[in-house]
Amino acid sequence: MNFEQLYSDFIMFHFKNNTHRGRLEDSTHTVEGSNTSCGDSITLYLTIGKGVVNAIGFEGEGCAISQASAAVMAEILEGKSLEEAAATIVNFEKMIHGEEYDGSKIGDAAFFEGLKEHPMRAKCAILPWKTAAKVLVSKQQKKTGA
Amino acid sequence: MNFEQLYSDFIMFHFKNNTHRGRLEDSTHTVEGSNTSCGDSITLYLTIGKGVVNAIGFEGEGCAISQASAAVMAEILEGKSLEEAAATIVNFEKMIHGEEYDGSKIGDAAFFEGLKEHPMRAKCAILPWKTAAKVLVSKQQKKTGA
Amino acid sequence: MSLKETSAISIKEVRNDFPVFRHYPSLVYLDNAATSQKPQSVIDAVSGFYERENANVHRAVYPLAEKSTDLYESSRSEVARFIGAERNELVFTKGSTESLNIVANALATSGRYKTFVVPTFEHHSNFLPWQYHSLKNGIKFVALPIMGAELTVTEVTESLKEVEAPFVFSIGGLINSTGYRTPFEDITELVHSFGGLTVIDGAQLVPHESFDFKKVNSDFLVFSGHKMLAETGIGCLVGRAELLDDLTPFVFGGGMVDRVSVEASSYAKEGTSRLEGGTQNISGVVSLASACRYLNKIGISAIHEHVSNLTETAREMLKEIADVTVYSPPDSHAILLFSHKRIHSHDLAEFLGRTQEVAIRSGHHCAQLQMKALGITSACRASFYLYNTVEDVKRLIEGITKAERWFL
Amino acid sequence: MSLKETSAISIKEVRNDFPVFRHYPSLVYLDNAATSQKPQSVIDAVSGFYERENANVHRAVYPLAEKSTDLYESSRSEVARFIGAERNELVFTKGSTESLNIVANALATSGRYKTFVVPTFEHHSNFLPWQYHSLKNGIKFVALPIMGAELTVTEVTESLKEVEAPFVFSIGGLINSTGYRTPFEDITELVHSFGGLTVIDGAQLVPHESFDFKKVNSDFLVFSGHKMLAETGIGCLVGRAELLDDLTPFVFGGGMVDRVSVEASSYAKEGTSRLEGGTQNISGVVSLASACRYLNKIGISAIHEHVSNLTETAREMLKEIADVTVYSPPDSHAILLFSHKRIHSHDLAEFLGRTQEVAIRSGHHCAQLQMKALGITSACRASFYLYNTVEDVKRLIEGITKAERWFL
Ligand SMILES: Cc1ncc(COP(=O)(O)O)c(C=O)c1O
Ligand SMILES: Cc1ncc(COP(=O)(O)O)c(C=O)c1O
Repeated sequence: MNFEQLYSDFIMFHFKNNTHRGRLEDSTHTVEGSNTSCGDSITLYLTIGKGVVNAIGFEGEGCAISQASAAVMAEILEGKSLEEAAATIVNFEKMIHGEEYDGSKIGDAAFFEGLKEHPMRAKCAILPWKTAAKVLVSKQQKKTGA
Repeated sequence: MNFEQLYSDFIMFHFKNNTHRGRLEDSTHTVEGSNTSCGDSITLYLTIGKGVVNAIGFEGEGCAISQASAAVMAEILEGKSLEEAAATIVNFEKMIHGEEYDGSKIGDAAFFEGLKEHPMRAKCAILPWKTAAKVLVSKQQKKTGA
Repeated sequence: MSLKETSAISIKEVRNDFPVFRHYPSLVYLDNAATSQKPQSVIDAVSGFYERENANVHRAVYPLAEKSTDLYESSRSEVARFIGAERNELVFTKGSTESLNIVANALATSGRYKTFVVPTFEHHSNFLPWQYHSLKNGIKFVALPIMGAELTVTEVTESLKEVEAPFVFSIGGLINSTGYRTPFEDITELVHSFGGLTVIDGAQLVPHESFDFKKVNSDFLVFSGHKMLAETGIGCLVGRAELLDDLTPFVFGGGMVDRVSVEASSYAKEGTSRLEGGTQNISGVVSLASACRYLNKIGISAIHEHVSNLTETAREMLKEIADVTVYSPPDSHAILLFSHKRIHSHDLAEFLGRTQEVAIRSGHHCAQLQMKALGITSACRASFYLYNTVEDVKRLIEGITKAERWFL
Repeated sequence: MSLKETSAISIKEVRNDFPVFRHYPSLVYLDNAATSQKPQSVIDAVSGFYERENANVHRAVYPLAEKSTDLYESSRSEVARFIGAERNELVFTKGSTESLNIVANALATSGRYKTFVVPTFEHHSNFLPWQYHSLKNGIKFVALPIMGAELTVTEVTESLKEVEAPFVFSIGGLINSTGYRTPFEDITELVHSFGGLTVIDGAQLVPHESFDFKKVNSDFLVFSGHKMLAETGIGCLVGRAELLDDLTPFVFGGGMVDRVSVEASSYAKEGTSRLEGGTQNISGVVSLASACRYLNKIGISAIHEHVSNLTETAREMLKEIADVTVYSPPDSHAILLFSHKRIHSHDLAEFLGRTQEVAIRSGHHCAQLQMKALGITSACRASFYLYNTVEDVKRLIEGITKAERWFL
């Protein structure tokens, strides 16, 4: 994979676009995650109500891939039911780990699939999702694939 | 060094000759030594009186080199004053370790000099001497070279 | 005297693969239990790594580092496959000795085990770590006595009845001094039925016998690369993932930490990271995967058959020398421990090595207690591997005969 | 801008000695602090060993084993000479990390020291072993806080006044994240005057600066082969003989024991044997001696001058990029830690690596606490060695400029 494939237009668009960046004042959940092997850290703000993920915002330090991944994740999860959100996260994690996954469940996040060949950078992409999983995915869902 | 140099006629003569082998009934000192890296062990019987090493006998398991070395040592040390004996031992040890030594002090034991190039077998040759040193050489003598 | 010719492998081709025999065409190398020679493909894998793929692994994103990380991790998968384990069950170490120290230290400090049990025929590397760490941590240490060189499942059963559980039982698969093939599969089952864990010391076994970690169902396995055609300085600790991920680290440093703080630091969760602190022997890892490929190409069972034939041939011929005593059990594999009644083992080894170009080992073979159990302090050991020939065996026997003429 | 041309070494000849640049003629390798590339002579020493000299060391008497033992021990003498120590003061290990764990474990369990002191800018390998073993053994652990990236003798003096003696002070010679050259000579003197022992982590220093163990008068020194042109999996622990011979073993197994008994075993008296349990990385040892010969041939002080010129050139050029911040102290050697205000360090390293063939490292450089002291979580690091050129520096700078265009 060359640089342009890794830093695709899709990723650079979401990195530069600055959507979903920032704290949500009315968030119901705040959760932190970090990737100690590279130093990246992220804080997610989630507004959850009536079984639905209403809004997601994020703050933190990270490379273009992790920032884009956070923005895309927020975009995809917003408006989803808790169950749909969990299924999306579980499938994204499977995709990044090179396991079989349900492509219909993850939408545009499929653009990150190539990273499964790059374990160092896959860690960057997965950080926001792993962090969201702390709130949205139960142990049971992790096992069954939601 | 080839095999014939290592197992010289001198060494084989003393190995096969079986002199000084066996326990001394009237010994004043009995001392044991072993070389755990190869399994050899030796027991020395010394008869010491009036500041003179009167007789030495040995028992034990060991290769031709260690057995010959024991026989030669006994031969050389018998009749020597304690001081002369200590000086002989210290010089033999120096020779085997490749250090400078006083050749006039060790007599026929100089035939073992070639072993200094063979650390594994030097251990065999030195075992009887190290064992005798426990009785005959003081710490002080070791330091000053007797 | 029946000389079984061995046809399991094409010996000429195999010997061509090992440059040492090009340099010393008449070398008879019978010290394989100490370390093996290396095929050209392994040597080339090492040079190739340093010429084209060398970078530190895991922590960098440029292509050369990605190449070396890929190579490192794909080697882990290959080596794991070679012994029937999963990639997350295999930790790279310096060798069997380090592996055994890692696991003995971790199990001793876990506070979970009451007793460590080790048979007394073990190599010092599978004895001292258990002895040291049990004494240090107030764990009972049981050195199972042996009669001669063998240990039956019945004897082990009797001993285990006295042992306080939970316990750890560490046993060699193939004993390095005598070539005794232990019944480690049955013992593993037995130990589990008594509520114990097993550690298999595969240093001699893995080079000679196809091993299936899952099937054997042992808890841990260790082995060394250098005895199976790979570089020195590389070995493995294999453990069932749930056990491995639970071991206390042995070496603290770069790569095994999660978060460092002045008060207390936390360590990586997976055993494969947590137990690999500091820069690893990357070329060693590459060489081990390459060695596994070579062994697979020749075929481990073909090697086993070939070595078995050589061992039997040598055993029969040794027995015909009146003054020779063979200490190895009747069905020992790859290894023959023997001595001559009238020539000390060092003298015999020296004569064979220097005048006959026959390399065997003499001494206690890092098994002082096994020697003691046999009533000796040292002996000669001839050990065979895939590149040895019936001609090598004949040269050994002839050499002993010549030594008799020289020494006696 | 003044571009100091470096003439200390004949760069063209040097580059010809390193096959990696034949395979990747346009590679700019600036990750030398992680691991160095290897010259042909070292690679050949390793292949040559496996083709012609391979046997296990110390315990056999046939000529091939004698050859390998000679090689092993003469390598010990050569490497010891390289850092001004005696051969009985140098123990071979897997690397700096293992060396530091050996000495931390032994000093912690000796019961002789009240406090372990380590500055917080240290590599994790020179932090975690001290932290772990002090906590485990009820020894006080002092992580010396730092302002920025430097530590003055005055600051250390103040801190030591509060430290309970006897203590152990472990400090890097050249800090791996920033290239800060510590005043370890003065600190050694100071520590001794306070009744402490010093350990110098020479992992980054020894490849770059001629080191005289006797003159520095430090108690221990550690370093790694792979950062100074040798194989991975080999390093050294150097200690004053009377201290070394007193260290508790870390790895128990073959070769380090004196007498084994069921009740309790006794270990070899010399540190060089007692601390080298199990089969050692013999080819690694051979490669390290070969690397020392190569470094001597080029000349360590010539290398120092060359690398110093490159570092200064790079520093000046980096400073001219408005958005770049350099964290290394003004006189850092061989290493520059920097970041770009608007391009994350991973993105920059990835861009340089994949599009410019410029290999630098990004991340926390196994120095989380140093990052914290600098108020960052990650940064880029360029590190230089003998084969780098002014052209390499220019390519780095151009690469950053291109990255700015791409990312911003
Ligand atoms: C200063 C310093 N100390 C210790 C180490 C650890 O060395 P190794 O990984 O070779 O064990 C390193 C390597 O990165 C280092 O730079
Ligand atoms: C049965 C057995 N266990 C353990 C070891 C130790 O292996 P290493 O020296 O490679 O660490 C050996 C090597 O001689 C052995 O034969």
